[in-house]
Formats: sequence, structure tokens, C-alpha cells
Amino acid sequence: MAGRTCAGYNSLVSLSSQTARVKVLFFGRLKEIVGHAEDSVELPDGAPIEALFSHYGVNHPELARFRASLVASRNQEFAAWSTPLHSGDEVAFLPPVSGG
Amino acid sequence: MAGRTCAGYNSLVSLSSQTARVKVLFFGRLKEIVGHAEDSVELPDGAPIEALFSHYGVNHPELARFRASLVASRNQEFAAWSTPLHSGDEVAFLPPVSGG
Amino acid sequence: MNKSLQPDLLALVRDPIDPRTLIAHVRAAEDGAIVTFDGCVRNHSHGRRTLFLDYEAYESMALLKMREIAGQIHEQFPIHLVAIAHRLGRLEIGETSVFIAVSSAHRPAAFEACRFAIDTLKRTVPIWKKEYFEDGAVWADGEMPPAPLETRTAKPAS
Amino acid sequence: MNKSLQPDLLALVRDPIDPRTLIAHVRAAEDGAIVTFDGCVRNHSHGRRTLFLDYEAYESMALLKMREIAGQIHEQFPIHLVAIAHRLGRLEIGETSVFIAVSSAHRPAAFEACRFAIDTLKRTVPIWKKEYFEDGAVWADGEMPPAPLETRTAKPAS
Repeated sequence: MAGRTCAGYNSLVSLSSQTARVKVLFFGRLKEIVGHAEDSVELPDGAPIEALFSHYGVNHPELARFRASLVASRNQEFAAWSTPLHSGDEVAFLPPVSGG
Repeated sequence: MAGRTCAGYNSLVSLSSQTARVKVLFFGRLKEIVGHAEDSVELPDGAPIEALFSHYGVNHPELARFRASLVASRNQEFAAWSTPLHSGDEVAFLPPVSGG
Repeated sequence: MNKSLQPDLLALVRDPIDPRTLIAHVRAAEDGAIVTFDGCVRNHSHGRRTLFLDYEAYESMALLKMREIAGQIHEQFPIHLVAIAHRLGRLEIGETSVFIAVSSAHRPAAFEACRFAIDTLKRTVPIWKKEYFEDGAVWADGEMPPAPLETRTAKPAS
Repeated sequence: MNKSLQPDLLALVRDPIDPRTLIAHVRAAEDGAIVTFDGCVRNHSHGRRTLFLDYEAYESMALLKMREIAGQIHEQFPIHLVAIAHRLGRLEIGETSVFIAVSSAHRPAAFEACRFAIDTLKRTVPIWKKEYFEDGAVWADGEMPPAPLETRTAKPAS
């Protein structure tokens, strides 16, 4: 799965736009839905986390059902869905946590 | 010290009154003042704990200083100073507790 | 039901307390949380360097009061078991003077019951601590147990 | 000062947690109280018999969040040290999944900090538990970490 382009946003990339490669992590229930724990994705530089999540919704429509209960992180910090992504970022989609 | 009569109350004992023998325990600071941990005292049946304490005040006037910070017990239960005593009772004078 | 099979453990001891014994006593497969309190001898008190402590107790009454605390805990909190051990005699710096372990299916009850146990023990259990410093020894400031109300016999003014 | 000599201990481990290691880590001669929380695998969940659990974590972020909790504790409570270990992988009934030890001169801070630590860990540390029952396995209902506010870029209506 690594190396795919974030298709849904290709249309937003102007010819001069830079792209960003980000690492994506899935945990718990999400890992089982997506089928793997880690991915690498190219997307337009500055695209929001929301866009990255929508990208996975194309192949896994059932993800939409979990959107409201997920929190996203960027570089190991909880991050708003509007957070813009840049090359080298590590993004994770986190189901409700149940440690302890 | 065992076997003494509770002198301060001898005058209250009418000829027909019964006497009661009680066991008395001292702890912490009080044990050091009175000079022993245990005593046995005869006093009029039904005399209050307060009277028993006053009895020790005769030989140890410094006890009065601690009266306000003491709690009494009768048969291993906290007891009011007015609690009447009967033969076989075990009375203790308890300084502020500092376990833990 | 469990209580009759494996009751609470309440003890006054003169040898060092082994927390594992108390924890093993309260721990069972139905428990999700165990909270413990370990009261240990500090090397200082009121700004002075402590050398060691000496604890004494009104033992028979102290055990009754500890059992009362266990009973109150079971009434007030949905816990499984409690174990309380208090040590007596001379204790060196760092040694455990009191250890409390509470087990429960869920953590709020375990925390609240353990806190209640040590707070109540410090107010109501007849145990006294003498603190030894370089320049002498003092009985620790303690807490007055809740005294029963005085029921005064009315007396005619004379 | 003590913090630089012997910092807090924060760990994710795959082998059984030994509470003694964590307690020894936080215990010092200046401490009068050590409160511990032991979270252990219950044999039941929502009325069903649990067989075993499997924990997974976003390890790098989980350790950062655990360190944040330690920092918050030191800011909010006058404690000495804290040690937190969470186990990952398969855990059997009765085994410890998380252990927290907090040392302090006095007990209120130790109780409050320990409670704060486990409550916050359960809300904010990215760890997930899968519960295995006789008739299948489910990811445990979890808690949603506090999400950052969305800062929407204003867009012209088109």
C-alpha cells in the first residue's frame, strides 16, 4: 500500500504545488478495517488531516462510521482535523483509548 | 500500685454501697506521668470515669493539664466521662492518637 | 459471600510488614483494581531530623477499631476486601509503619476506601508514636478521637 | 533536585510488571506516604466471562503522554516521584496491566496524584485493549481523548 498518491486531492495540486509524503498509522479497530498498521502516502503539501482520512474512506467506506469517535494525531500530539500536513509528518487515527 | 482504694470517693460510699474493682490503663505521655501502664482500683460501684481520673490527679497534679485533650474508653469503646463504672470494667485514658 | 470465605485481614505486628502478604490477601480474579497505602517513617518531622520512631498501642482496642473501619468501608464502598497492618515497637527511617490494601472491581471504590481507611485509622485507632530526635524524644502531636457525647445526670443546684 | 538525580519512571513493558521495582524507584527516606494503583485483569466484563486480554499501544506517543501526566502531577501536587508502567501484549486473568506508584512526604498528595495519574492515563494515553470472551473478541469501549479545537480556515462561500 505504501507510496500511493492521495487520489482525492490530486485535483487540488496545481502544477507548481509541492507534494508531501506522510507516514500514517492505524490502531485497534481501525487497523483491522484498513488491513494494515502503517502506510506511507503522498498528498499535496498543506492538505489537512481530514483529507488524508477521506482518502482511506474511498476503499473502506465503513471508516466513515467511526469518524465521530476518532481523534487524530500529528507527530505524537493530538491534532485538529484541519491541521495541515507536511513532508515527514507522522499521522495516526486513534479510536477511543482503553488502557489501564 | 494495684489494689488501692479510690480515695477521693470513699466519702461517697455509704455502708451499704457496693464497691467495684476496675482495671485502668495508661498510654503514651500519660503512662510516663503516672509511672505505670496498668493499675487496679476499687471505687464505688457506678462512679463515673471522671471520678477515676480525678483520683489520679491527687498524686499527679500535672494530669489536669491533659484532661481537655484526653478521651476515655470503657471496655475498648470510647466512653463519655460520665459513664458509670462497674466491677470488671477496663478503663483507659487515651492521649491524642498518632498511629499511621 | 466472599467475605465469609476470606475475611479482611487486620493485624498489629512487631516484625517488618511485607506488603506482598497483604496484597495477596485481598487480590482475587474478580478484582480490577487494588489501591495500597504505605505509611513509612520519614527522616524529618517539623523540620527536625528524625532518628527513629517507637509505636505503642492499646492493642485489644486498636484491633477492634481496625475491624470497625473495615466494616465501615464495606458499608460505604463497593469493595471486595481490605487488609490493614500496623507495626509496633521501634521503627527505623524508611520502614513501613502501616500498610493498607483494598481490592475492588473498579478503581473509584478502591481509592476512596483506602483513603477513608488511613484517614479514619489516624483519628480513631489507639496507637501512639514517639519521635526520637538528636536532642530528645517527644510524643507526636496526635488527633483527638471523636468523643462520645456527655450525658449529664441532672443535679439539683445546692 | 531529586528529580534530576532519580527521575520519574515511565515504561511500556511486555513482561510481567513487578510492583517492587516501581515502589523501590519512588521510595526515599524523605517520604512518609506511598500510594499505589494496581490495575489487574478481571475475570468478567459487562457480565461476560473474560478469557484474556490483548493490549496494543501507539508506543512513542503513549510514552510522551505518560511523561506529560508525570509533569502535570508534579505541577499540581507536592509529590516526590511517580512511576508508571503499562504492559502490552496478551495478559491473563489476575495479571497487572498497569501499575502506578507515587511517593510524597504526606498522604493527601500521594492519593490525589495517583488517582489523577490513572484517571488521566485512561483518557489520554493511546493504548487499546481487546477483550477475548468464549464467543469472540471485542475492542473495549474506550474514552475519547480531549480533541484539540478545530481552527477552520475561513473559506469564501462559493
